[in-house]
Amino acid sequence: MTQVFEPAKPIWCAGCGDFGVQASLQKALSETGTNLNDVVIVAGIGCSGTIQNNIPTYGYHSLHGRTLPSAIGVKLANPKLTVIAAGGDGDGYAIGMGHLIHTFKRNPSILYIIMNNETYGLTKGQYSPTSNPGFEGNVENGMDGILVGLGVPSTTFLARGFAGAPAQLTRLLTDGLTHVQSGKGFAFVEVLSPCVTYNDTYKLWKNITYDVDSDTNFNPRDKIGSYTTVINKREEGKIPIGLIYSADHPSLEQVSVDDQEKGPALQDISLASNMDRYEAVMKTFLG
Amino acid sequence: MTQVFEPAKPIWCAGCGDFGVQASLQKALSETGTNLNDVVIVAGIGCSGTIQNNIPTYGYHSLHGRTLPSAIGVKLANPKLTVIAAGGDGDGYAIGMGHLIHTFKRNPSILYIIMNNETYGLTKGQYSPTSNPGFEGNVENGMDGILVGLGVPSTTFLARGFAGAPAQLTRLLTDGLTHVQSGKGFAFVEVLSPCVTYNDTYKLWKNITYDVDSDTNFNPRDKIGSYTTVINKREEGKIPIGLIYSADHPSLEQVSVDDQEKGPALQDISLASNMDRYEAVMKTFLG
Amino acid sequence: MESSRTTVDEDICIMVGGQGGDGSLTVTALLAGLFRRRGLNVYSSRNVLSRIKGGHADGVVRASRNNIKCLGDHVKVVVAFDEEAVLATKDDLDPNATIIFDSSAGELDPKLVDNTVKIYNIPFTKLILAEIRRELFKNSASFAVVGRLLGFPDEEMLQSLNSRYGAKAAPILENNIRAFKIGLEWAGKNGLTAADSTSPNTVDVKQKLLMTGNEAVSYGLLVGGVRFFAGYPITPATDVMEYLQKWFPKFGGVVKQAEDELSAINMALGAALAGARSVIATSGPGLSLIHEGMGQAGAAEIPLVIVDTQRAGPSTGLPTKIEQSDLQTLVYGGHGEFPRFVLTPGSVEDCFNIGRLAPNLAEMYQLPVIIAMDLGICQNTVTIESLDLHSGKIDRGKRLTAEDLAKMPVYGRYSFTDDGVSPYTVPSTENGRFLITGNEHNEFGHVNTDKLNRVKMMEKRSIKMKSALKDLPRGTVYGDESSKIGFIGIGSTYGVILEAMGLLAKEGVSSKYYKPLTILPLEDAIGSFLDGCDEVYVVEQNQSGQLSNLITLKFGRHKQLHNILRFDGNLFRPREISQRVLQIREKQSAIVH
Amino acid sequence: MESSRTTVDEDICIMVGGQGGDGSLTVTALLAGLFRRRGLNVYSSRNVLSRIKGGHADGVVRASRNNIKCLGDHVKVVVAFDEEAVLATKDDLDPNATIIFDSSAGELDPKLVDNTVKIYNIPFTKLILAEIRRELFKNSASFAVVGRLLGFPDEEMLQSLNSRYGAKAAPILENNIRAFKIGLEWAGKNGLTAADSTSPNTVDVKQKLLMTGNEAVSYGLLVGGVRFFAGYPITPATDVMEYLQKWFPKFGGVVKQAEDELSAINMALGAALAGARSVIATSGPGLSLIHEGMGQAGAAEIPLVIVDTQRAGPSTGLPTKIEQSDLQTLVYGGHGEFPRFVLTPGSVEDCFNIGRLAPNLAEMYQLPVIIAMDLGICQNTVTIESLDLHSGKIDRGKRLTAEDLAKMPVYGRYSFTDDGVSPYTVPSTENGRFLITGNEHNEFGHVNTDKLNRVKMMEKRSIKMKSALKDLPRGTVYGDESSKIGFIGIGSTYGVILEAMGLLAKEGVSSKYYKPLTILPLEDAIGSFLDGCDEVYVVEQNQSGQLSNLITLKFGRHKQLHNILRFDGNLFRPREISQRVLQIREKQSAIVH
Ligand SMILES: Cc1ncc(C[n+]2csc(CCOP(=O)(O)OP(=O)(O)O)c2C)c(N)n1
Ligand SMILES: Cc1ncc(C[n+]2csc(CCOP(=O)(O)OP(=O)(O)O)c2C)c(N)n1
Ligand code: SF4
Ligand code: SF4
Ligand SMILES: [Mg+2]
Ligand SMILES: [Mg+2]
Repeated sequence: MTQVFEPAKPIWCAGCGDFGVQASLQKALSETGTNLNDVVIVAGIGCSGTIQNNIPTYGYHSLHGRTLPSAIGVKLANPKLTVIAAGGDGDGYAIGMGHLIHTFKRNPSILYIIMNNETYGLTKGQYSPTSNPGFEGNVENGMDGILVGLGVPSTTFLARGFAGAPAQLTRLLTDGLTHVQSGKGFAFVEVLSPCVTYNDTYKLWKNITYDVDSDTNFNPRDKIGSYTTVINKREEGKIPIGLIYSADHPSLEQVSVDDQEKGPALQDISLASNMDRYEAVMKTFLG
Repeated sequence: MTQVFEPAKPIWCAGCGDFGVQASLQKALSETGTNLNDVVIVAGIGCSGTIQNNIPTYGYHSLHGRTLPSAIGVKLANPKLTVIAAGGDGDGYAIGMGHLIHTFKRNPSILYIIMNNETYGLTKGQYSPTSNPGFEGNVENGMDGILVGLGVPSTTFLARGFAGAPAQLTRLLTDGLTHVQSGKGFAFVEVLSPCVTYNDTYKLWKNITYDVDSDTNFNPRDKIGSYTTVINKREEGKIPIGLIYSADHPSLEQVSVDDQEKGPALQDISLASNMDRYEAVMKTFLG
Repeated sequence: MESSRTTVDEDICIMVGGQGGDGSLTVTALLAGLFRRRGLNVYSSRNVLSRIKGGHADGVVRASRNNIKCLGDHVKVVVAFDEEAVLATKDDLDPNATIIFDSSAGELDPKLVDNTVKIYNIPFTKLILAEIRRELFKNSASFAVVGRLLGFPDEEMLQSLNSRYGAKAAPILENNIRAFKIGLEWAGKNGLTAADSTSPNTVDVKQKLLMTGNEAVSYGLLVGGVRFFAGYPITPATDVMEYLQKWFPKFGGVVKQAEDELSAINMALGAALAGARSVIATSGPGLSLIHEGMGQAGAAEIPLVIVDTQRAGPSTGLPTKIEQSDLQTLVYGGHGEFPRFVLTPGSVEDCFNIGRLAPNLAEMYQLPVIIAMDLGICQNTVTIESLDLHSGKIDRGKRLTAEDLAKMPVYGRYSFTDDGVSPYTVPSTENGRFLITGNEHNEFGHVNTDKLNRVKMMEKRSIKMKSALKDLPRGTVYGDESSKIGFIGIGSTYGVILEAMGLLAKEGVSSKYYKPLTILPLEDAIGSFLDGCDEVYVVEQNQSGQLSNLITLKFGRHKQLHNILRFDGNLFRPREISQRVLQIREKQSAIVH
Repeated sequence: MESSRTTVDEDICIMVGGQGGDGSLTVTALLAGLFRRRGLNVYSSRNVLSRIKGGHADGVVRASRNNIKCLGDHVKVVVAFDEEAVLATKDDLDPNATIIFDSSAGELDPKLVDNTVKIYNIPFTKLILAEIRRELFKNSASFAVVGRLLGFPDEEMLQSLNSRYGAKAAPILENNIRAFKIGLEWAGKNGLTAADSTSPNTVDVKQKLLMTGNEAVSYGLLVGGVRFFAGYPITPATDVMEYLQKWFPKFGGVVKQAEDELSAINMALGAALAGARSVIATSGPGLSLIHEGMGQAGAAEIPLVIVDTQRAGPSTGLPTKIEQSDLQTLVYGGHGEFPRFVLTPGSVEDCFNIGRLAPNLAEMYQLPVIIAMDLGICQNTVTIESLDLHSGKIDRGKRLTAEDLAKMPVYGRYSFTDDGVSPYTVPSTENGRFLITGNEHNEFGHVNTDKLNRVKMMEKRSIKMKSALKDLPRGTVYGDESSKIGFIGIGSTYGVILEAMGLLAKEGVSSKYYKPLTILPLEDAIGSFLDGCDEVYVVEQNQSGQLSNLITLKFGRHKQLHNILRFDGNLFRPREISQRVLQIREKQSAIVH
């Protein structure tokens, strides 16, 4: 068998939450029986943005903040691929924020894993959009990716996991993969993934996470209920984890790709098989 | 008196909603008794982005989509200015979306008027982020700027006006101006401003707007209530107008500018008055 | 009055102008169609402001039995909806021109133009408002008058209106026809009688294609196998998005309007590495935003075609005006050093050919291929003969199938090769997994900072610029090859230079012209062309002589290189160029003698 | 064993290396402090990967009584926490070097290095784990050993530890001191006894400043009156943000960390037009993103200082490695044509001076002023004499007050003037209202497309490049002015070239060196320098010879211009340059004779 790249040893600091994310993702891939030759992981730039190097799938290290547009390009070119986007909170919530909202809006069947450590790890610990006021001189309120998702009408899957709760995380990623593999749209999974070097929040998060999955009164299909829970828990100083919202909406690839059998990447572009149609187009210029 | 630029004649098509926006804004400026020498209008690129040419204040025609960062720069440099950002739905919700969310998050005391015509007017009528599916080949669900604002925890003022309801619009803009002039933070006012040339929605909007201001059960200080109303009205095919949400949160300039009396633009930067402190800094390099 | 009737046998140029929204461009388009259907060559351009309604706007159409490729120097017929339109064209007016003036607000002051100019005062707006109530139909009335003046039979004009408005809502067609008839009536009143419909000009001629450069490049891209486009509206690039959007549904392609240019280029990079031939098109501000993505294509070796439809900068600049002022940023722009090709079509046929070739080049060499157009070539309409669809081929470069892989012991996405080009796979290929990255990397795509590897990777990428020389498009020499007077120019200066050379020839000055098609890597043929010239005129639509800078850096300073530059946002005119040359030559000879 | 003890009188270079997180850089910083306090000149650099922990990382510190400005050629002492660190410095090792090796995992294989190299095997990790449980304190143990080796009295070393960790939590200081004492003990075991604390080297000397280029440029900006900074973290520009953030609270300034570089540059534009001196700092990918904003500053005439801390590209590239490969994009990047200055500090003093001057230039000429640094000059630490704060001045250019305005009949933000610079106001100025725009505009800032106005505005903006000549920083000639052998180089090549010239002088080759400070508009003095040279060596940290291209375009091809290029991400070494020169000269003379 052809030797292809060997998965790398992670470059993360010992104890980094991203190890947990990688382990759960690999489990989820195997639980869903996904053929790794059909998977493309599109990663951002950041500590988190090196995860694709460690997993034997197709991997693309995109530009900082451009993880989602890159992943959308892959998905639209070949909707049969399992496309996973992965990056940090800086990558996704700062420079990538515009794309994130538009991805919620478009609802492409892509699993997006945002490893939130409330800091910029790779550039050495500056505050990020999710940082609390006071952290490294931050004066702004932290933002909440799930809440942002609830602010866009066509969102279909919003979950939050915690690197310190691996079983749930694996389940959420498995559900996310199932969501995208069945063409249901964008699966957004934020993972609380502590940066032990610049912002070690393991203990804090253990204490303040609130698991909606084990709240029997909680219904993730009730949008207003989800919003209410998120807002109220935030006010109590808690961070909800679990499957927070799910809904149905046509996926981007469904409404954009005319030939559902063969996306643009699989089209026969030989002159011979297209000549008739090319000639027909030329005729339109005869006026 | 020195002759400065003459306000221009608007370049808009006859009947364009933007005429109404301009008229209401001018009224609001006069109702708040604002000194026009203390006002900077930062406009985007688009039909809407020419409004500053027509009003005798300081005016800055920024880059497409960069209206808000530019306005934040102005405000942080000199918090005493009344800063008004104005642009289109393409400018604010497409290319400018990342900045919009971060502006909600930062809460600078800036009035932002987004003239939403659900199309890109100046580039001749392509679909925009607020367009309905089907419009000019759009396949995506339209988004809602107010809902986006409700997805960010530190939002303080969310309103929507309609160019076809000028009295209310003037009131909302006056309230927005008051909000920013009293340093309360970011006042977001989306105006439904029909593009008569590419997307004439006057009649439609007359029919489907729902005025929360005249709904005595509606409380704009109840976040979950606002969210519920917006979601439910959208499902009924209605667009809520009026003051949809208001709250308190420290403003960006308040938490960022150390010298509240004189922002960075007003500092005395002469060598003489700073020499002692410069020398103190130099000493830190002596180790 | 018959005296001022023109026949279509002449080389004739008509300008229709008024306020934006007056429908001037529709009249020129209708006329272009009529001329074309008679087998004439047509060149047509528009001049609008960056606003939707109001402000001066005009269209110009020129028709000739000659193979014209530019506007020429003189306007023979003017249809003016206001005085501003007359003033706008005053300088270019032929002394024997005819002006059809909308006299609703008063007759045209005859002193504004030479007294040899013939003026028809017809109150189009008033007439149409009175009869149809909506002013906008006045252009169809004016069309009737100018059509009669040009000698088109009424029937033929009516047919064009039918084919233009037939698909629209019935009242639109009806009102246009009503307006047209009002126009005919007033033409008659002014002595412009109907032409004979069996006029010799209506003989059956081979139909020509009427195309803009934007249409041609889009069509070339389609035929070149592009199946993914992402973009964000911007003048004058939006057309490309709109044409592909029209065609792709039949070809399994996808056009995605993105939220901005950053998203667009990254979507295209994603689609490209998934195996779809991908293109983006942008201009000015959008171009500046995609520099990072361009570098990513270069560093990560992702095939991508970028169409830059240059417009007048800097910044938001003059969005509806022509310029060729992005050349240096296309060549040098973006941090760090990475390979890329910059191609410069000059004719509409070039646009097609280069549009078709670029996706091959991108995949063969795995880098960004930039097609540098300019607003003139993008938007101006030209008649061309049929395009040869069969001469092209699809070459996907070193793309590996699962079968190819099965024979390979090792596959690394960035393996070192003599030509710098590594074999590549696309996702879903069994056992063809890759790591693609814009960080420096080793042969497998793992991030790597080793010094030796770094140097080898930089050299691998840059050597592609040499490997590709055999495949890059080459320019053409026009004119008198034995002459020692040479022109160099790209894009829409092409047609103007050719015509200027004709004017110079009339003055006894023979010249030649090299139209390069590849400015990065700059064609070696330019060097030989320079060597064969005693004097060289580099004609450019910019302020700093960007093309001439590229030439000088590579080939050294030519003993007599002159820049002929224009940067006021308007196309050169042939006489402007020929006169500049004559002036420069006169000055030189004054110095020499 | 005493034989291998070094005294600080020598020119000595020490490398401390291991895995990222081992604390190597702390040891070099401590040593730099010790040397500096003895009045020595210090130059120090670091070599890290783009990851937080793990992977090879090292720091190098060189100290000398001479005025060194680079790393030099040879490492005399190595502290290695693993074998990789030894291998990393192997090529630069002095034959009589000493290696202090962490032998926790086994002693160093002596065959790895020349047998003239002295090796101390000390199991730092083991010792520290056994005693303190947390490995990270091992660096303080190694500090004790290397300090003893270098002849620093224990007391002096202890003092540095105190001042470094004194402000931290008590256990941190305590553990470092415990580790240090363990180190001392093992130093003793290896025969390295404590030095005499009254050693002659400890005499009172004039304290020097120890600064990186990033510190110096930031400090210059502060003194230059900058009071607004917006940025987005990126290596190696982040420092600038962090220094200003530290200082601004005392000066009424604001630092805003933005959500991306697009936001940052536009915030800075907004603050600048509101009247605050504004700066952004970025690198690589961020630079590519700000091209649009740069053009806006040029077109709309907004004063803005941009610091580009060049790192190795293209794309994400090698984020922690040096390169000078943005020069051409700084000069030509961005669509359309607009004026800008590009300044290139070579020494830490230059960084301060240019940082202080740039805000003046930006306001005097109302355009983007770019300070082009490189990762070497940004991050490397150098001792310098005190900076003269009094020699600068604040010049706000043609800024109008309400009183000035009262005397003017008309105020247009873009009024035409001889030098292209219009008087300007800032908001809140009574009756000073402006319209500022990046669209083409008339004198009042109203959007305008008139041809003549367009040409005048383009010329107005470009003439500023000439008007500024009198105010732009000028370079310096170093070395033997009468020599016909010349060097040209910017940024961190400065110190290396100076030292290479010394090496050449020893070989009997005298030379001179021009260090330009302004590469756009390119200094005329470069032309005269070239004229005075028979051979010129342009030394650059890039692949394509970007500076040399700029020089060649402006001054024509020099008969003998040689590029000495390095693009593997590492700093030049002096001997590398001197040897390249000797080789080239040999080859040339082989040809000539
Ligand atoms: C355009 C651009 N700006 C800045 C950077 C520098 N940069 C690299 S990683 C990073 C942020 C990392 O933070 P995050 O995305 O949260 O990832 P983490 O390292 O925390 O996993 C930044 C700002 C870059 N690579 N590109
Ligand atoms: C970076 C960039 N991309 C694209 C454009 C072209 N452009 C000008 S205006 C505009 C959109 C206008 O739409 P909107 O913001 O909704 O304003 P409107 O004209 O509808 O008021 C676009 C895409 C530009 N100027 N800059
Ligand atoms: S710095 Fe933080 S985010 Fe990065 S690898 Fe280390 S622990 Fe993880
Ligand atoms: S095109 Fe539309 S948005 Fe623009 S001015 Fe006309 S009506 Fe208004
Ligand atoms: Mg992070
Ligand atoms: Mg709009």
